[in-house]
Amino acid sequence: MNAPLQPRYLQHGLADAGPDAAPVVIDIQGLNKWYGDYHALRDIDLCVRQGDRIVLCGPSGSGKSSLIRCINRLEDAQHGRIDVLGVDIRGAASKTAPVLRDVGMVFQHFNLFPHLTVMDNCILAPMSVRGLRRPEAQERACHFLDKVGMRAHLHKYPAQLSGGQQQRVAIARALCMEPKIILFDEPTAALDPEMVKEVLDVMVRLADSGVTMLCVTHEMGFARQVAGRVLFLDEGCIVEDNDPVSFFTRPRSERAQAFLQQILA
Amino acid sequence: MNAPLQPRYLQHGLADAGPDAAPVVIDIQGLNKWYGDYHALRDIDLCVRQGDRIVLCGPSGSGKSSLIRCINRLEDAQHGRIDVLGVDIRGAASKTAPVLRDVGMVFQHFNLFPHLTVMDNCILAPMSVRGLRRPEAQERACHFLDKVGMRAHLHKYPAQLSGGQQQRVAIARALCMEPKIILFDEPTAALDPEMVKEVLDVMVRLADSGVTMLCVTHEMGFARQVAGRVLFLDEGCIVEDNDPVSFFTRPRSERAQAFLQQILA
Amino acid sequence: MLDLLQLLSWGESGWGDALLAGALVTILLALCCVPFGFPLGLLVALGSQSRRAAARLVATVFSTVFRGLPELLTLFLVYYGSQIAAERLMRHFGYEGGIVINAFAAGVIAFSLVLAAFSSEVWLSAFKAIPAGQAEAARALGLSRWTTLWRVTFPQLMRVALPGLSNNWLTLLKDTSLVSTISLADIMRQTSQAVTATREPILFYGAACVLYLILSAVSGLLFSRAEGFFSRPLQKA
Amino acid sequence: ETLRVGLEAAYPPFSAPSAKGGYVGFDIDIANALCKQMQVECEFIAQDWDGIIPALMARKFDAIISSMAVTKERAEQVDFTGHYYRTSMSVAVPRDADFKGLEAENFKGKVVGAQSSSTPGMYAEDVYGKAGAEVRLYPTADEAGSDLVSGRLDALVHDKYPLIEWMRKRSHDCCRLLGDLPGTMDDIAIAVRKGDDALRTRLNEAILAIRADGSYQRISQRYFGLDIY
Amino acid sequence: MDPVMSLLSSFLSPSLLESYGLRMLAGFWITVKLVSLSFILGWLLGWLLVLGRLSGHRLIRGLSRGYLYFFRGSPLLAQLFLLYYGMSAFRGFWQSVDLWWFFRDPWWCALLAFSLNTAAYQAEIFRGSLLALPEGQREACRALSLGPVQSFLRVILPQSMRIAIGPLGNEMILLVKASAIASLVTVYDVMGVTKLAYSRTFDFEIYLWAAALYLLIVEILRRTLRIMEGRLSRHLGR
Ligand SMILES: Nc1ncnc2c1ncn2[C@@H]1O[C@H](COP(=O)(O)OP(=O)(O)OP(=O)(O)O)[C@@H](O)[C@H]1O
Ligand SMILES: Nc1ncnc2c1ncn2[C@@H]1O[C@H](COP(=O)(O)OP(=O)(O)OP(=O)(O)O)[C@@H](O)[C@H]1O
Ligand SMILES: [Mg+2]
Ligand SMILES: [Mg+2]
Repeated sequence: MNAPLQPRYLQHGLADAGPDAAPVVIDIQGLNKWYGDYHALRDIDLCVRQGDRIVLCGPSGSGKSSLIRCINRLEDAQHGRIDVLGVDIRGAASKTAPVLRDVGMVFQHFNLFPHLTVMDNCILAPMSVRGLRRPEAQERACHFLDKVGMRAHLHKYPAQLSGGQQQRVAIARALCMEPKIILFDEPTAALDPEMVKEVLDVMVRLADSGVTMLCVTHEMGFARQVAGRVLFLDEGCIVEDNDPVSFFTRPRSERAQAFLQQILA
Repeated sequence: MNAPLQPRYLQHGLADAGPDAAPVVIDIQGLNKWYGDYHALRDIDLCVRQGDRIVLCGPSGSGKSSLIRCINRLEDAQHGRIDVLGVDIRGAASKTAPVLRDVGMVFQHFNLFPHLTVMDNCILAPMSVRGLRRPEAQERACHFLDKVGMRAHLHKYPAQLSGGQQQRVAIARALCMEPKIILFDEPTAALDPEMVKEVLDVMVRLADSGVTMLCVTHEMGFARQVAGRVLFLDEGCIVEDNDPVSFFTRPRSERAQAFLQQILA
Repeated sequence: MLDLLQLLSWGESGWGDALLAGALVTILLALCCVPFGFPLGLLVALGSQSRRAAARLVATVFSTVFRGLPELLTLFLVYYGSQIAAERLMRHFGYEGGIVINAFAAGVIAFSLVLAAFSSEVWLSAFKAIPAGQAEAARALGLSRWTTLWRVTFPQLMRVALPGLSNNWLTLLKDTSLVSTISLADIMRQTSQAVTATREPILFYGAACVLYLILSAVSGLLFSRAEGFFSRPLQKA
Repeated sequence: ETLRVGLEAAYPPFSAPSAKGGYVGFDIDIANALCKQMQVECEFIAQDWDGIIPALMARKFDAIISSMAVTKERAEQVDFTGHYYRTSMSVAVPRDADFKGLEAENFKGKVVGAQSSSTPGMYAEDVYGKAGAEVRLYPTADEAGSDLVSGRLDALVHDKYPLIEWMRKRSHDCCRLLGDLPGTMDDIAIAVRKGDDALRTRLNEAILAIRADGSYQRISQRYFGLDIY
Repeated sequence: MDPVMSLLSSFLSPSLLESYGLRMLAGFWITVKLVSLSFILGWLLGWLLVLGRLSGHRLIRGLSRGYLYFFRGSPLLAQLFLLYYGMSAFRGFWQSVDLWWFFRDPWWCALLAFSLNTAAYQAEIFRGSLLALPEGQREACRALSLGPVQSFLRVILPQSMRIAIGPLGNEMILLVKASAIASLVTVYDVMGVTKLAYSRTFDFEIYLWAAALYLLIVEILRRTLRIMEGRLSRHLGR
């Protein structure tokens, strides 16, 4: 897609990379972020290819949310370069807007619009950003709401939903935009195991259709089944970047070993 | 503790019950709750003894949060009786207030006080409700914050914390009141597996010290390890009330079987 | 130009001291209303959220009446009304002769009532901005209603309410000019006196404007300080 | 003994505040002369025009000496002494305006200004307003005057003496007097509370006395160059 | 109608009603026109101002701050006075740019002054209501790539109006009462007419009439706003 990226990709040196590998969609170099004095992200380098399913894990407070929020430009990083779909998103809004349109996000706290019904939450952006007409948008919304099992709650307001239901609406809302890249911040935290499985199915299917996913999650089972690649963060650094099988069986870093030990114990 | 309760207890017929069993602390009979037309809780009967560790699980939207919110009188039930520590909590505020003071709660959405630091969040209630003096309250807060690994963040405001950190503060805040009964609504949803283990340890120790716990959770591993008793809710009914070993190996109800199958698969 | 400045100067031929005296009356009067008006407004706001129908009714009537009545009428009611009532009462006890209600006190009472009525709506709207979860958390912790109000709700309320309250305050500052009708010499009174005496309306109304602007600059500073204080915890980093 | 006198202090040259504090004007001088005659102290209390009668009734002061014209409505609320001067109204128009005369039909479609709550205001409304003029009422004659100058008004109705005074001081180059309005001679008198006959009688006697000893005429000459009684 | 009238006239003198009733109604209409028009204009300008006040551009921020400061800080009476009598000092200029018709007419001047004034107060109310909006809402808009206009109209406005509606009611009531100030420039509203009538009759009763009218307006306003508020709070329906 973008010639100069090729060498960078090779230098990144993933085992299965080849000249016909998928194009790079997210390219982060030397990212540093401070909250006041607190150094939340340290020298993050990350290269994500189209269709990747990446799971971010790590202890609480390690900077996972911060990282994906930087990719979406919800937080401004102080240092480093973030290219999304070939555009430096730290540039002028006029350039980044069309790119960010293709990046969806599911928030840790859902952030549904409380004054809109479930349906309206889902069709608002497709209609006004993608220019869909109401019937099309509604059809699409029904499709995704169905997938997350929320079809029956179309006309409820967020305040009338349980935690898990809200989370599912948030997922559906993000999917309705049909983004090329989708960032999940603990999308299954409020879900019961049954529902987790359904959502997981949705995500697998998404990934198969070429959508790139970055997913922060604490569900290791989820990570094992969905991830194509696992990133382990600790204290603002990516301490391990591995395929899931190796990550769970023989993690390279000591920190990840200790982390996994706790779970498997 | 309360003579007339004895027969009710026997009639409830738990296998290991005897005349010297712990006193009943929560006694729910025929509880029904509607949200508008929606019948959220149907004929709930539940008897909880001091020191019980009860896990509530079930699909999203099954009424778990509603149930524990009713116990805490955050929701008013339309029908039925809820006795907590021997007092009908549907009575006058003057009577129920001292009782409800002994019921702690950790919310699904944390509900920290955004204008107070972590420390102030934790000492507010002990000082003004329990009448502790500042140094005592601070000592206690440090103790519990230490246990959930948040000692280093004493002076931060909630907005400056990650999701998991907020959740841990919420747990510490509830513990600082040293309640006799504590209700958890998905206390580990935002936590990483490492942290889950720590919190779990805290909870086990709490239970050992005689605190009664009701915990809504989707973490089946957690349920397996902590619970003394598992309640499975579906569509507002308690469809299964079992000890964890039997629940996970040979659940009685079909609904629970289907549910567990999804996870174990 | 020079004689214009002379008109604003101190002493015999100038109106400077008169204007400043007027400013003092204005600011004292307005300041005296604050400790009554705002808390009373909060009380009314609490009343209109009360579960008791009677409390709600009283609060609604209070807010409608004192927002609806022209301030001048409220002032007259308090001033002349209380005077006539007091006189009737005294006559009843056989005392003949005039009683003079202190104009300043009457002004403070009347404007406190008005301030309370208007600020109650601001408080009320700020209450709506606080998520239900906060009150639930307070109840779950067993906090008393007073502690909940004072330690949990109020600090969060202030941030949202302050801009509206600053509106109330600035309105009050200027409404107090009505006290000239009960013969208190505030800024506006002194200004119009100066205008009639000198026939320099632009100059003196301009000067009055400047005085008001200075007053509101000072209060604006205080309000933005207060706003900073209450929103500090919510700022990221 | 003091006599508390209420006045508007916004009606030069009859009454206006002075920069020294206190008030100056024809009304004040007359009041002082009356007080001297009655051997009492005069205490002046300024009061907005709108609240001046209620203030009298609420005993803020005992008499209004503020160029108040005697009208039927006012007489229902207060008692008046005999007049202490009489005045008619005049009309001022821009210098270059072509008015044929004072008759109402000349004012059809014109914009006529006057001070509200004043007898000229009532006249403007009752006569010119009914004849099809647009009547605008201003809080004070000063504002009406400046609108006459700026061209928002075609004519200004006001009491004769203040109007002359205003034209002399301000804008004699812009405007001219169209003439006195016939049949508008008003009695200007002192108002006291209803039933306060003792004071009313004393004031009446005092007015006659200062006319008799010539002090009235001196004051009137000083302000207007003629006797306006 | 008749029994109502007779009831009223039993404690309100009919002669007063007869001679000033029509004028009171005309004044009432002026009040309604002035308040509603200036409120709407002020509403629009108020949002522009608050956007300016929160904008990233320093100059724009400074300008809107200055505007708010001036118009909230000085009395409406003075603003109207300066606008009306101040502008007439530049009559020649306004005539040359063909705007004299506007500044010549007291009604337009009053409308302009009222709109400018209420815009400043409304802007501050809007700012308060924006403060109440959780940060997550704005983040969600950005994550969904909603444009600024869409975010504002569909997400921010409906939620902030719910908070703003009470203080906006205040502002509207204040405007109703402040419309009396317009009589300074010969635009006579209810209160202006009342004062006029009072200065002729010295019958305090006329003020009671006006007060009743005001209370009526306020009560109608209050009820309408409650209904609107209910509509805006539907989503909280528990
Ligand atoms: N205010 C409300 N109005 C209408 N329906 C409501 C309201 N609150 C909850 N419900 C409905 O009641 C049901 C039970 O909600 P509850 O929050 O108890 O579920 P839950 O078991 O806690 O689910 P989760 O695991 O997703 O948190 C849900 O179907 C929800 O849609
Ligand atoms: N606004 C802020 N001000 C100061 N510190 C902050 C702020 N936001 C986050 N932090 C700190 O930055 C660190 C990383 O936060 P982040 O939200 O990225 O963690 P996380 O990995 O998502 O954790 P979790 O799994 O608990 O959600 C935390 O230690 C947190 O305390
Ligand atoms: Mg996070
Ligand atoms: Mg729940």
